[in-house]
Amino acid sequence: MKNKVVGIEEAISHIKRGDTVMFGGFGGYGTPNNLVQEIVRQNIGDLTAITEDFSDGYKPFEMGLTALLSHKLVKKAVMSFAGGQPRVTEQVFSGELEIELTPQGTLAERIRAGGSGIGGFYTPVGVGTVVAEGKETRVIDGKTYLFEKPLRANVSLVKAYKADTFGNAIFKYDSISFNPLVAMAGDIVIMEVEKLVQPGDIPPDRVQLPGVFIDYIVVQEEVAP
Amino acid sequence: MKNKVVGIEEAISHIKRGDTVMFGGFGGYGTPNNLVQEIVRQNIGDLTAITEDFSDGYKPFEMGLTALLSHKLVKKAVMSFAGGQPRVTEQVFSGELEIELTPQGTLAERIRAGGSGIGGFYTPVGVGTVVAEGKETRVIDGKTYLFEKPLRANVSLVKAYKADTFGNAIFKYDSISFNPLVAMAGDIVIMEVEKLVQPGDIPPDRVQLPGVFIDYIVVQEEVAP
Amino acid sequence: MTDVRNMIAKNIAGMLHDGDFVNLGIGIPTLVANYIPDDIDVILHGENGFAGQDKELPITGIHKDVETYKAWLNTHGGEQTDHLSGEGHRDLINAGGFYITLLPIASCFDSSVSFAIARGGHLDVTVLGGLQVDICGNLANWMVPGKKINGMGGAMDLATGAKKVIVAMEHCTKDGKPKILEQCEMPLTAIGCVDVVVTELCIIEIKDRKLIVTAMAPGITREELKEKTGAPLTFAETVQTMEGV
Amino acid sequence: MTDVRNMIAKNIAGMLHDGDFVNLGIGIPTLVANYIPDDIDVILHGENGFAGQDKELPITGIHKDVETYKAWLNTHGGEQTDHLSGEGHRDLINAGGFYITLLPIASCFDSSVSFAIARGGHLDVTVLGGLQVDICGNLANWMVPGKKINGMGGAMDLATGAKKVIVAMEHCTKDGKPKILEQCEMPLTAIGCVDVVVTELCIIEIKDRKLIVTAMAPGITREELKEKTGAPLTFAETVQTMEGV
Repeated sequence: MKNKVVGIEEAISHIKRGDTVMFGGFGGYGTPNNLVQEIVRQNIGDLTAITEDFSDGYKPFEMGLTALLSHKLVKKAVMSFAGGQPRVTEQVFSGELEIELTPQGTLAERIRAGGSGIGGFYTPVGVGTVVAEGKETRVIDGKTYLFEKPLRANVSLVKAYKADTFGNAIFKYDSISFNPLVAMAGDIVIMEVEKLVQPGDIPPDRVQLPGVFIDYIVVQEEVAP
Repeated sequence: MKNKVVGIEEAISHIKRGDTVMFGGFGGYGTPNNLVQEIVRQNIGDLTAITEDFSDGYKPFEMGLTALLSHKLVKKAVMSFAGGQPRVTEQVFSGELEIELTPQGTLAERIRAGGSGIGGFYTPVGVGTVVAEGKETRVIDGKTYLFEKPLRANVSLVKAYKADTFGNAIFKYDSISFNPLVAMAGDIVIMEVEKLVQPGDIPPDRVQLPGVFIDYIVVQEEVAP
Repeated sequence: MTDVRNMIAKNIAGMLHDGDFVNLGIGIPTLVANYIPDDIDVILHGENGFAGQDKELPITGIHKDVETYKAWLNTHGGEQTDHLSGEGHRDLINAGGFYITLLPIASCFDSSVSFAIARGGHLDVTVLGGLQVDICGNLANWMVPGKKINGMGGAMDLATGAKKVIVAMEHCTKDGKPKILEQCEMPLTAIGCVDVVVTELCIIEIKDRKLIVTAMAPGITREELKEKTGAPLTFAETVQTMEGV
Repeated sequence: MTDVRNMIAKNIAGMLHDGDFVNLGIGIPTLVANYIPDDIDVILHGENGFAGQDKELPITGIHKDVETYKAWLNTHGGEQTDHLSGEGHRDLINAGGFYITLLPIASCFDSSVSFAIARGGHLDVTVLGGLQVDICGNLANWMVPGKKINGMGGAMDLATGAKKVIVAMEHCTKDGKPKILEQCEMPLTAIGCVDVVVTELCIIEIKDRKLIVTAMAPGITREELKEKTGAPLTFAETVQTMEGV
């Protein structure tokens, strides 16, 4: 079987200028931070980013996806939370960045739908708010819902704590967040892991993200903020 | 905090005649078989059952949910697979049992929607088949989908391998099947477990079914077919 | 000011019941955790993926520069510390981004399960901050037009899905304008979602387009309350006195 | 008869590629696993919740009575045996209800993930049995009207969602009627889903409402094939010879 474990440079070379890229993690935690740094190094721009957030811009260094904004590599973002990220505000106001704000649970559900062959779904979240603008609403059994569509990406980037060489992965605590969903919704899926183990080391019923979703594995023991 | 661990008789007494009851498991495996036996013992009838199947009727004894049919406790079933279960065929042909056949993945998704506050979703599965009869179809981005609605139950019955007294549970191998989904979609949720442990014995990131969904726990070390 | 926020938090904590599954938003809601009575157990939900927070950890100074932070990350990951440890773990934060510990009954889950919990009615209570609330129970709490872009995060899901929504906010804006109105003017978070508003002046239940005052802070008069509120008030038959800090 | 079924299975196994993620339906499709070439790895999906089946275990006699079965269950659960053991484990079956072993690369998951895999295009190939197939690529394989009630199980999800659908079936019914038709008469499993049909007589690719014969069994003539098929056939430029058992 094809060896999935590759170097970070090769892995990220699968992202093309103009691609839609989806990121796991929340607030920079459980985020594939080393993969993000490599996008910056390879200077791959014009990206559409699907992400919960761009992480915390108040810290005195660039955490999570912040670097993608500093290097102006993102033209559009489908995202949920920008609070505390001054670069989002700056670039939206200057017209450099287009954003589509999506409630966090709706974002999770849209990504899951994209990976699951679901054509769309009805959620009560956002009814009567700006989120509903331009969207179909529908009353089902007396309750009003909003129609939301699936999200997919050319490339999905995820981060796990430990994985075997086939990509079966586990997460520490709540760093799991969007990672298993994002891993289902990309045409190409690249996973950053801290610890690589051999098949059999993670029992089948302990796996939190099945390796069948993973195309490339990058081992990065060092944690990048 | 309320003690969730109760006797089987008390647990099942929460099911009322005429209730909709949802069952975890697949083919009698990962099925709350002891809870099913107790429904029979308490003779709670007129039930609507939501279940993948009624298990294998070819075996020389009653496995899984078969006993519910033998005792004519089910008036309607929303189910996916009846192959090999002669009692389903008998009772449908005699008019004693009404069934709504649902593709297995659609069943899983409908239960998940019911537990997740989703009002309905579009699936490509069933388009152009008898499953589509009476249902809305819709073309989304050039592909045809079918509208499917969520499922919920008055009482959900699930089976786990091991759980702590709060209900945080893990499963052996593929006995997980419908169990975590079913546990999210019932007004009252009763879990049968083989091994009861103390809080802290299952690490938080090892939990496959969070205890927050569970109302009652019944410990049954003996396995019932 | 701190006293005002703590007083609001304490009064909300008094509304919780043993076994409640509760999400506390950022700001005043976070403080509610400090006032949960000793004789009840409340399970705290974090929308980033856990149930059963114990404490927020007072870890400071690790973000002062990238070397300090990396050094901390590399000694607080993997199996080096755990969820019970007061040392913190780099993969265990709450939705506010604070390192936390978890209770023994805790579980972690992915974002689709976490929002199935929020949207699916599994939370008994969510406590959210508020910019404006109106007589229909509409809530605005995520966006001030023209100001920096925040995004709604999980607020819309939580406000829409929880069995009971309690809004924790100061009664008026910093420049003295009422935040409780006939109709919200700021972008909404969710419609008809608010059950109770707790401010430093009163507790208001919202029902059938009525604002029913059920408790008032000591020393506040009904006239004063009416003046500071942008919509008509109804007073419950018995108006309780709010707890002080 | 056995030879016919094995021959179909062997020819399908020859179409698989290294690393393919594959679901094998019940019946002839199950036999495909026996013919996967040694030099490729194929990951077998079970819709009840796993990826990476190794073997179906020949465990017999445990269902003869309830005591025997219970005794077996009580010695083959929990931590008593594992997924690599040829002894079997009571919580590890495939979708056909057979006890199995798993490969070291295996994973287990719940039904929502398993059908996200099936529906979401994550399977490279699904091999399904067939009652009828037509020139539009429609498949009927789950229901014979008036006969016992089967239910579709996972067949509709698998037929709809897999990247490639291969139908494994005998060319004609037991009483000699064609199963490959202009239009299916039996209730459909999915529309336009079939890419390839493999019978004991030929391999047919379905494209743009054409049945293109790409291979034929040794000794079969084109005339014979046309007679046994209920729709017009097109022959590929080079028609290969099917492998025997």
